[in-house]
Parts: sequence; structure tokens; C-alpha cells
Amino acid sequence: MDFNLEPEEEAFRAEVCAFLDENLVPDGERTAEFMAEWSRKVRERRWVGFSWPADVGGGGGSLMQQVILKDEMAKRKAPPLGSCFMGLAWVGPGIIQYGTEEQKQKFIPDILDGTYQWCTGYSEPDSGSDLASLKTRCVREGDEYVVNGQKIWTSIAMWSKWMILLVRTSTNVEVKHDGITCLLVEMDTPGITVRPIKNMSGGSIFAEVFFDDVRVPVENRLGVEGQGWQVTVSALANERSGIAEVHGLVRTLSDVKELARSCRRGGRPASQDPGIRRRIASADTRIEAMRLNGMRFLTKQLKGEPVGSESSVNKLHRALLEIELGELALEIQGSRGALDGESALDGGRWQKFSLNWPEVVIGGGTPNIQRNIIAERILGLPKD
Amino acid sequence: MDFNLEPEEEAFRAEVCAFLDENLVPDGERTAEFMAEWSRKVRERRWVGFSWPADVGGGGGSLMQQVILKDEMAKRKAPPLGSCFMGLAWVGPGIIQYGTEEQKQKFIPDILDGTYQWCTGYSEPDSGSDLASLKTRCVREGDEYVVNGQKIWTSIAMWSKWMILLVRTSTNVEVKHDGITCLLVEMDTPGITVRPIKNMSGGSIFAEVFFDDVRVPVENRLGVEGQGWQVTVSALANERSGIAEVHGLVRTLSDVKELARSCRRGGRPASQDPGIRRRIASADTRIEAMRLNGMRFLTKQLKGEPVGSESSVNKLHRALLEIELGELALEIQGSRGALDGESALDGGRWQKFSLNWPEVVIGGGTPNIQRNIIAERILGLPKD
Amino acid sequence: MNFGFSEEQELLRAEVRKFLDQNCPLEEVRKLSETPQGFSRSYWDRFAELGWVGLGVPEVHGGIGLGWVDLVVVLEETGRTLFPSPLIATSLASAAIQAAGSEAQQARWLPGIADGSLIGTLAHLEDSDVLGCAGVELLARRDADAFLLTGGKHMVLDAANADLFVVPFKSGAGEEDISLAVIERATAGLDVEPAGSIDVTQRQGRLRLDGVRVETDAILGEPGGAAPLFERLLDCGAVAITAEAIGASEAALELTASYAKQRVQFDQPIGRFQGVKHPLAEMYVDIESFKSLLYYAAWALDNLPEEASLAASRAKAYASEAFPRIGIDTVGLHGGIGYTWEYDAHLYLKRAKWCRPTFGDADYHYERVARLGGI
Amino acid sequence: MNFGFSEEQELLRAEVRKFLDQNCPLEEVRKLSETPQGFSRSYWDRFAELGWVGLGVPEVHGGIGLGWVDLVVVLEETGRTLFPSPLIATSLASAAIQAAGSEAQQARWLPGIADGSLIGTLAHLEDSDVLGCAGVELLARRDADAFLLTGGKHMVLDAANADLFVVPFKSGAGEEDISLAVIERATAGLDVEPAGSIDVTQRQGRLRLDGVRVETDAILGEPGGAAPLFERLLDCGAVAITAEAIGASEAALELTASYAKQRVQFDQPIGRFQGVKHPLAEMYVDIESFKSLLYYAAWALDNLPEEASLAASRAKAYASEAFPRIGIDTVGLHGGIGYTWEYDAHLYLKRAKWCRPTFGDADYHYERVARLGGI
Repeated sequence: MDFNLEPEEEAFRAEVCAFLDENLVPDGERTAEFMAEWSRKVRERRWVGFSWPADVGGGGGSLMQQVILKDEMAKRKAPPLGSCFMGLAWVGPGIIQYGTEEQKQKFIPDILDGTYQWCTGYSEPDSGSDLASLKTRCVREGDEYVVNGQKIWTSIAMWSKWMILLVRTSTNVEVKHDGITCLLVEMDTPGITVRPIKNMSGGSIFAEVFFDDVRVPVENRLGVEGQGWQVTVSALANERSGIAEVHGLVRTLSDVKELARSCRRGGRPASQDPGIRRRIASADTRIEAMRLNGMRFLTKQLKGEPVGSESSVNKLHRALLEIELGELALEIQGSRGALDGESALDGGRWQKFSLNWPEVVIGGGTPNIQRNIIAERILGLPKD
Repeated sequence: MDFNLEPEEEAFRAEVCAFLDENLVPDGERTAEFMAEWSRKVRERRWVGFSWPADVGGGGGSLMQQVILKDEMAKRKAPPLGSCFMGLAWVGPGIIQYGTEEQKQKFIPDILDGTYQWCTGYSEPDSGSDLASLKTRCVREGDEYVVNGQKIWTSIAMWSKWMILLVRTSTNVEVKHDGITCLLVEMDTPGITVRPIKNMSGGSIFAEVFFDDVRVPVENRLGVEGQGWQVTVSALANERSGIAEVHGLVRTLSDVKELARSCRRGGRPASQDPGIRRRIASADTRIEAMRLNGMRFLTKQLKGEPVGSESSVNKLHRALLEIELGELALEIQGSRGALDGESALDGGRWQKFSLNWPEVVIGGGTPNIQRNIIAERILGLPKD
Repeated sequence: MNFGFSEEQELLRAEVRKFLDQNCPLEEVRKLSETPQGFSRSYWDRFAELGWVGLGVPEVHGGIGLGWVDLVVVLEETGRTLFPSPLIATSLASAAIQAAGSEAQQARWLPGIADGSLIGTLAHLEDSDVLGCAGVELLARRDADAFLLTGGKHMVLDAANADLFVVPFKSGAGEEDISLAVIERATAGLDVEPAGSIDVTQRQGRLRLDGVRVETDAILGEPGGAAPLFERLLDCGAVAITAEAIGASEAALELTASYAKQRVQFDQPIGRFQGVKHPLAEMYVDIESFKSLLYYAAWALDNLPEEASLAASRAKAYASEAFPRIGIDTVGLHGGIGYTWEYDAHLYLKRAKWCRPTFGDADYHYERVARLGGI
Repeated sequence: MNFGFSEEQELLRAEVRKFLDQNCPLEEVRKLSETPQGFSRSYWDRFAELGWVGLGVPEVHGGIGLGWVDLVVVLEETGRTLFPSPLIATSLASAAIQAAGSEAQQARWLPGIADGSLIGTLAHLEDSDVLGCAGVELLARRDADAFLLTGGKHMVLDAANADLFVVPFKSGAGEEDISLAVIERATAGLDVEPAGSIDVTQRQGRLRLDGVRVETDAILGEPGGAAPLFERLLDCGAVAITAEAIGASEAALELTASYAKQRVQFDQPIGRFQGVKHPLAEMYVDIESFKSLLYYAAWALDNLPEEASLAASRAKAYASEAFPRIGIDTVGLHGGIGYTWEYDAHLYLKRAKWCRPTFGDADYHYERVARLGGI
């Protein structure tokens, strides 16, 4: 057991720190010019797509280097590395693993440059937790696929140029996971309609996407026809490092502590209320457990051991913490927790936060799904 | 809404109070002579089997009078009315409802007098929560039933003279609830073996009971052959008033409060620890909710409306409270909670209490079973 | 012994429910929530006509002369449909005037309350956010017989819509120096600033007092003697808020249970999975339980005042803990749809978040339960 | 960066596990629990021979010179089978002597500890039950160079079996007056009274000191300077207890999961019902989480002392909350069988109840996490 870095890792950390010392300005001072410059510089250093192979334009960074890079960036609250969120998270890795040479050349540079956004067409009205039951029809006609159906909960569909889409190319299959195909679809293709969904905190991140005889060239298929499920599963596996989430929670908790110091409850600072202290300490402890769980998984990965269902442990923690921290932040405020908007503390930041958990809690597979994964895949209990 | 009593109810309450003033001595001073005298007197007043019809020897008391009687008895911590616990709780009501004239004459007086104990042979090794899957075989041979099989978790089997027993008289049925028959069996019948089960707190309340060619006269069948399930369900329905349980919890909580006043935690009385105070208040609140839930159900019963699955609400509360109060009582004691026996506070009373919850929590249908009952029967959700 | 509602009360419930279902279903509530005043004068007037605003007002003053248990019946129904109205605020002001107002004061204000023309409210909290007498810091200056008030109150229910403000203030350091003034909207020096609400069906605001002159005839009861009444009004507030919480929770549970029956995933209605079924059962357990506590608290307000504080605290404590959990499960068990603006689930969640701290959260009330329970 | 065990440590784990499985399965543990001393001298001697008692003792004094991470490996295994032994108590005494003992003191006691002939313990608690320096009220009288101690300590691990007692005492009012004495069993005025335990595999007792004379050569380090070491020893205690809790929890989870796979009710293995499956998943989540916290705390004890207190408190807080819940679910999910004496489920529940307050419960440690975390 050794939490220290190897000399060459220390050297890399020093390089990252030096870059940040030189190039980063504090959070409030980041102008559009700064951001443009920042994007250019981190792209130049190949820190965008840092873990991707060098031959597609990635940084070829090792797992440990990635952790160091993300760690230092998070500590200084640096802007993200690259702007094409889903492209970098799973579309790019999917294309690198399953794409043709042409697809790689066509898509990877734009993802790295952040030229445009990708969105993800997985969920359907009747296929949420049970994703593999999806029904969007897809028939091949010559060199084209013709798609009809509907997707829902598609994040940023309205701001995206491309979509990674799961369709059903065959219903004549024994298990529903077969017969699914993965397509890359340009969002301005005729027949696509995007309808944003307003969510309960008032914003719109998600959309419904309707497909009406949408024609997709066969060369835009990712992987083999009928094996879209495997493409998806391995692409989503890239989502699981979990380190960024811990950084986010650490930051939120530190703001909650600050809030507790500044709010008065029952005539004294909330930070002196034993119940509030206990809840903060419990959240702190679980966040630290997530950080350390992540390091244990990372160690396994570094040793080349498979890491799979364990990530559900941190997903469960995170889901509960997102909900709890929102509740805690409101409760700390006493009756002012019932306010909103300009009348509320920090312009209603915490009210909004306390209504945003479903994005995390439902989006990444519900807590019940995570519990099933742990019970079935790790503990070997019978499937539902 | 009116929590006051009618004049005639007030008169009955006054009668009960007068009796208690005259006849009850404090808890510590109840000698064997007192107890014998007590039993004779309450039997004479027909307060044993108070709700049973007068023609079988019961008191013919109304629902409301029962509540008053139990209430006043509980307030003064009076000894129980009658000593044949299961006979009074459900065997007697079962016999009154389904028994033959002969059965009534044979069994009811002894139950009222507390001449001997009854035990209940329902659960089997493979039939716990799923009671209706029971398999104890029973074949009719002439005027006798021949029973082979095993029961388990049979409370006080070793101290009982009679058992109310469920057996399977037919396997050729569409639903497993059919084909079950209810027998009344004398425990010294040849072929019965009783093996007490030592439980985790060191005592023995339960037993296994083995049946090896046990011959039971047909006249000892209760109700119709194959309809033992119905007999059982209506008999158990008598168990559900829930008022005695609330009295028990109130008493326990009051002792926990006393404990909190007398124990020091972190240098001050535990009763001044905000976390302990909160937990006590939460238990207090839920116990009061149980009391009031019980009164709402009682009101429905008084109006002649059916009360069924609602009783699961209080059963769930009670299960969780039994566990929580045990934990709380130990936590109040700080590191002394880890002691036991003579070294521990009150001779280890709370340690034993904190290990006794399974008797309640598992015995009366597990919390999951109660949740299923509520979800399926009240909310109409699909069955498992 | 009868822990149930009378036939008259059941009839009242049916009438209120019918009125709300016909006139103000949730689509209408959503529309009203977008208006500045947040409620409809015409529904309010109808409510008053039907006698539901003046439910507790004595008949001589134009009301029906009923009690808190009857008001609870109405509030369960307004809670069920999240009906926006200043009913709770007005009922609290009305209760104050009924309890301590002179005959003249009652005659001056109660008829207007009963007929809907006067909206009242209770300005019970200050910036310290401390509930109860200890939180009253508004210190009056004496000017001959009158008092001059300068200061503020926050989280005043329906502040911007109110015509009458019942305002606790101090004329000395102790609890025996607390008085309740009834201040009319037009009084010089009184100003109101509306505040945003996490529950868009609710309105509240800040009251500013700048040398507001309170004459003796605007003081309820003996000057300095209002502490017990003020504490009782807070109990009334907790009871009223919790009564609406019952209705809202039940509606949330119904919505979720019915979704769980019809939503199919993995070839089953999701309501068949114990992971969905058991939380729904827990919702039911919680609702039934704080309902029992609340009914008893309302009954105690009317019939057993010495038990009312403990009973009210138990009900509000339980509800403040359970209702937000019910709101979260309502959204969470729905999955994505529950998170959308169009679907109604979030309306209940927001009500729960609004309800929790209003008239005291679970921490406050459990501590009070402990204290009143002798530890 | 490597948050895993070395090959040597995995080998150590395998050896300890093999030894315990072969020699001291739960039937044997049950038998030992009925003896007055509660453990087996012969297993203890074997443990010592194999180097596991002197794991942390420097090689020059007959030990192996390893650290807390290595001891955690052993304790996870002893926890898994609830192996009864004075290993934790002795390790704490040993740690005290290693950290502050003079060369002569180390030479006097450590070899006996390493070879199993000296059982040690730490008498860290008094009747006030306050953990840490604030709880040290045992006030020494000065007698020339020596100290005279009169008073008591309670909840002393393995008190009746111990040969050496590490005893904190005060010679003044402040934290700068705390010393640690090593007192041998035969010392005049020292008496031990065993106490019953809710976990029959554990032994503890009361230490009585009646004018016990402590010479300078029995004081560890500078007189009055032991406060930091004493606090560290409490962290070590919390880490050691939690390490055993990991093993015990994992065994409880295995037992319950395997029962859930085979027990059939309603024509299904009960492990198919989410009402059973999900609590089992939660157990796993909790165990993995306090395991991570504990490993890090053990590593910090060896490598990053300034973070050790916070890390130890997080681990013990989480475990103190989760382990009893795991114990209760272990018994509860089994149904009737889990409640019987013959079945092993209750052994884990009792260990959990014993473990919770020992070296600080969740309330204590979460409060410490809050304080050390800057609020």
C-alpha cells in the first residue's frame, strides 16, 4: 500500500502544476478570450482526449497520469479539458474501439477540437431502466437505414450536431439485447424533430427526439449490425472513473460547510447545531469513502484486473449524497429554505441544487438498478 | 370527533378503577397468593375472555368496554387477565366461531380458567413467511387423522397441553391455501416429540415439534376439512387490536427516558445529548401515532366497518421501534453498552431487550410481509 | 369515543373536493401560480360564500362557528389539489382576533374575514428566524397610549395579498411584555415586499414597519399578555400546514401508485418489484401516521388546549420528516417523467420542501416533543 | 500509487486464514467462549510462533517490524472467524512501548510480547466514560521520584488475562500532565475484576489501583508528555476494532447471501425479492466503504500521522453505524433460524453491538470528523 507517486508520475504532476501556475486565472476572471486560449493550449498539449491513443490525436496518457491530470485540474477548479462532453466521454471511445478508419478520421478530430456537440439517443418512452427493450424501428434499404420511432431524455439534443443512436434492426431474436444496432446520425437529417423537455427546476437539458423516415447512410453504422448493445456497454464503461464526481461532491460539501457557518438556526450558527454537524460529518465520510473506493478500483485497473460492477457502489453513494446534500443545504437555511430566486440565499442556488438530483439519480441508472447490479453480479443473487 | 366517553362507558371505567383500587397491589408486592386471588376475582367478574359471548362463559363486553378495561389495566401495570395466552388470543375465538358444541364445552372453560396452556403449530422449516405452503401430511384413517411431519417456531410447545395444528389433508388442490385442515391435538399423544430451541438471547421460548404417526380423533378437527386456512385467518384476526403493544412500547420508552437521565455520555447526562433527545422524541412520536392509528381503526370497527390490512401499519412501526429502542438503550450507555449480565446496567436488562426483537419482528410476519400486505391489499399494487 | 369525522364533516369534505375538482384542478393551479398575486379572487369569494373562509368565525360575526377539526377537513382538500389561497394565513389572523379581540375588534374585522373581503395574516417570524416568543425582538416605542413599531418580519404568509397583519411585538424584555397588534394594510409606515417561493403555489413576503403607530384599540387583549396566545397561534399554524400536507401527500402517493401499476419495465409493471412496492408502502404508513397525529392535534386545539402544543409538535415533526421523503420518492420512483415540468410530481415535492421549515421543521418540533415529554 | 496489499501481505492473509479455518472455526470459538479466560493459550502461542503477535515489534526485540497495514490483514481474518485472543489489546500495549519506551523498557517487555509470553493491554477509559485526554482523571500522588496511583479504569480489554497494563494518569490539571505507565500484573495494589460481555468472544474488565507505586522506569517517555501518544493509541484502537469489523461483516454478508440463494419461499429463492436483495446490496456498499476508509487510516498511522486521527474517526464512525445494521439485517433476513443460538448469525450481531461503542461510537467519531474537518 503506497499513496505516494512514482518519480515519473511526480514529474508529470509537476508539469501539470507548472502549466496551471502559468496559464490559469481565478474562477471569476475567465473571459471568453481566456477560454479560447485555454482550449487551444490544452488541445495543443494533447490533454483533451488525454487517454486516447496518440495515433488518433489523443494524448496516449497512462491511467495514473489521467488521474493526476484530473486531480490537479479539479483542485484548482480549472475549466474542463475539451468541450464536447459526450463525444469525449463515450462516443469517441466507442468510435476508436469499433469505428472504421473513415469514421475515425471524420469524427475524432472534431470531438477533440470541440467543433460541435454529440448527443446520445438511448432511452425511449417505454425503455428507461430496461434500456434493451428499445423499439425504435430501423430497416435497411440499399445503402441506407430508415429509422422511425422516438427517443426521450436525450441530453442537449437541441444543441448537438450528431447523435449516437440505438435502434432495433431485428425483432426476430432470442434475447432482446440482440437485434440492436448503433448508428451515428446527423441531427439535421430530414425527419428528425427535437422537442426540449422543461425540467422541474425550470431548465431544459433533455429533449424528446422523433424520427420519421430518417435515412442514415450505412457507412454511419458503428460496429456490426445487431451488436449495438455490446458497442454501448463498452462505450458506457468509459464513463465510470468516478473521480470527477468525487471532486464535485467535495466542492459542494465545502460550500455546504460555509453555508452552515453563515446561517443561523435557532439563534446560533447552524455549524454549531449538533444534528447539522453530524450530517455534514456523515456526508464528508461517505465522500471520502467514495474517493478511496475509487482509488481501490483504480489500483485494480492499474494491476490489469477487471473493474466492473464495483462502480455501482460509488454510484449509489453519489445518488444518495446528491439528494441529501440538497436537503441539508435547505434545512440549514431554516425557514429561508422555503424561498426561491432573488429572495433566497445565493440567488436560490441551493433551491435549484436541491431539485437537480434526478439528473444524476435517474440518469445514470436508478439506485434500484445499482442495487440489483451489486446483488446479482457481485453477490450472485438470482436475477429479478 | 370526540375522545370523551359516553356516560355508560365512564361508569364502566369507574367500575374497573374501583376494582383496581381495591384489589391491586404494586408490582413488587405481588405474591403467589395475591396472584391466585387475582385470577379468581377477575375470572369471577368475567373479565377473562371479556369480549366472548356470555353463553360460553365470556363477559359479553363491547369493543369499547374492552378498550377501557385493557387501558386501565395497562395504566396500573396490572397482571394479565387470564393465563392461557394463546387460548385467549386465538384458539378460543376460533373454537367459538368454528367449533362444535362439544368442543366448546370441552375447551372453553379450561381456557378461561387457565387450567393449561395451548400452543400453535403453524410454521414449518420450509414454510415461514409463506405459511400456506405447509407440508405436514395428514391422512384420514377411519375415525382418526394420522399426522406426520414437523413444525417449528412453536412458542411454549414444551409447556402446553394442547396444540392448534395446521396440516395438509390434500395436495390435489389448485391453490395451496386449499387442502389445509385445522386440528386440535393433545401434546401427550404418542408420536409427538418436542425439542426446545435456544434463542440468541439465551432463553427458550420456541420449539420444534415432530409428528410421527400421530393419531388425532376426527372429532378434534376444528371446522371443515380442507378449510383450515380460513379458520386460521379469522382466528388470527383476533390478534390485531394492537393496544396492548402500544402500552408495552410506552412503558419501554419511559424506561429509556429514565435511562437517558441516569447515564452520562461524553461528560453529561445522555438526556442532554441532542441526538439522543431527537431519537427519543422520534420514538415517542411514532408510538403516539400507533396509539392514535389504533383509535382510528377502533372507530372504524365501532362503526361496523371492516378493518383488515391497516393493522400492518402498526405492525411495521412496532417492528422498527422494537429494534430501535434496543439500539438506543445500548447507545445511551456508551461503552457500558458492550457489557452484559451482572456487570451491565440493570443486570443486562437492555442487552437482553436489544436481542429480543426477532420474537416480535419475525414472529408476527416480517416487515417485508407487512409492506407487501399494505402495497398489495391497500394500494392495489400487483402481487409478487 | 369517536376518532372519525361526523357526517356533516364528511359532507363538507365532499363539497370542497367537488368544488376544487370542478374549478381548480392542477392545470388551473399552474396558471394561477404564474400570476403575481398567485390566487384567484373569484374562487376566494366563492370559498367565502360557501362559508369555508369564515368556518371558525362565530355566527354573530357572519361565520359558521366551527372548529379546527372542521378546518382540517377543508385544508386536507385544498392540500390535495395544492389550491392556492390565503386560507391558512387568514384563519390564523381570524383565530387571533377571535381568541383575544374585544367585542368591538371582533365586530370590526371578523365579518370582513368571513365574507372574504379582508385577507389576514400572522407576521410571526423575524430575521433571527427563531420561532416563538423568544424570537420576538420587535421593540415598541411608547407614544402616549400608542406604540410605535419600527422593524421587520419575514416569511409572512400571503404578505402582499393581506389586508390585516397580526403582529407580535415587545414593549419590554420578557415574555410578559409581548403584545399582538392588528395592523391594517393602509397604515402609514407599513410596507410589504413579496418574496419568491420554492413552491410556486405559495406566496410570502417581508413586512417592513417604519414608525407604524398602533393605538390601544388595535391591541388584542391586555397589552403584554399575548405570549400564550402567540404560542397557540404557532401551534395552529403547524396544524394547518400539516393538514394540507396530508392531502398533498395522499395525492402524491396516488399518482405514484397508479404510475407503478401501469408503467412496464422488464416485462412487468414496476409496482411488482419490491424496490418500488415497499417505498410506496412506507409512504402509506407515514401518511396514515402523521394523519392520526394531526387529527388529534386539531381536536386538542378545540377541546384539550393543554395537550395541543405537544400534539401539534408531534404531527408537524413527523410530517416535516416524512413529507419531503414522500416528495422525493414521488419524483424518483417515476423516473425521468417525474422530473419534467409538465408532469405534476414536482409540484408535490416543492410543496414538501416549502412545508418543512414553515412553522418549524423536524429538528425544532422533535426538540419540543422531547422537552414537553419531560426530558 | 497503490491502494492494495502487497504479495507478502496477501500471503500473510492466506496463512492466517488457513490457520484459523483449520484450527478455530466457529464451533471452536463457541467452546472457547465458555471458558473463563475466553481464549486458547495454545493458539495464542502458535500465533506468536508464526510471528503474528509480534508483527509490529522491531526485529531486534524478536518481532517482525511490520506496520498497521499488516496488522489489519491479520485482524480482518481474526474478525472473519471471531477468533478470540488478546491480539488487539497486546498490540496497543506494544505500540505504546515501541513509540515511547526507552531502549531498556523495550528490551524488558517487547520480547515477551513478541513471543506470546506477555499479554498487554491499554487501560484507556475511566468511569466517566469520556474518551481521550479529557477522560483521564486518575491523579497521581508524588512520592519522591515515584507516583502513587489510586483509582480505577473500566472496559479494559482482556483485563483478566493481561500481564502488562499501559495506564494513563495525570500528575496535574492539564493535558501536559498526562503520563503513561506500564504496570505489571504482580504489582502490589493492582487488582482486576472481569466483566461480562454482550459478545461472548470478548473479555474485558475493571482495573483497580490502590496505591500502586509507579517508578520512573515504568513511565513511557517524559513524564507529563504522553498526551499525543495516548490520543494516537486511541486511533490505533479504533483502527484495530474496525479491521476486525470488516472481517466479521464480510462473513455475515456471505452467510446471509448464501442463505438467500437457497431458502425458498413463495416458490422462489428469497434472494430474488428486492426486499431481500437490496438490503444485501446495501451491506456490500457499506462494507466496501468502511473497508476503504479503514485501509487508508491504517496506512496513515504508518505513513501520514497528521491525517491518522481524521481517517481513523471516519472509518470507525462509518463502521459503528453500519456494522450493527448489518448484524440486525443478518439476523432479520434469515427469519426464525437467524434468531437461534445454534445458528451463527447472532454471533456477528453481538460482535457488532460490542464493537459499536468500543473506542468511540458513531456520535463520538462523527463529531470528531466535524471538528477535524473544520466546522
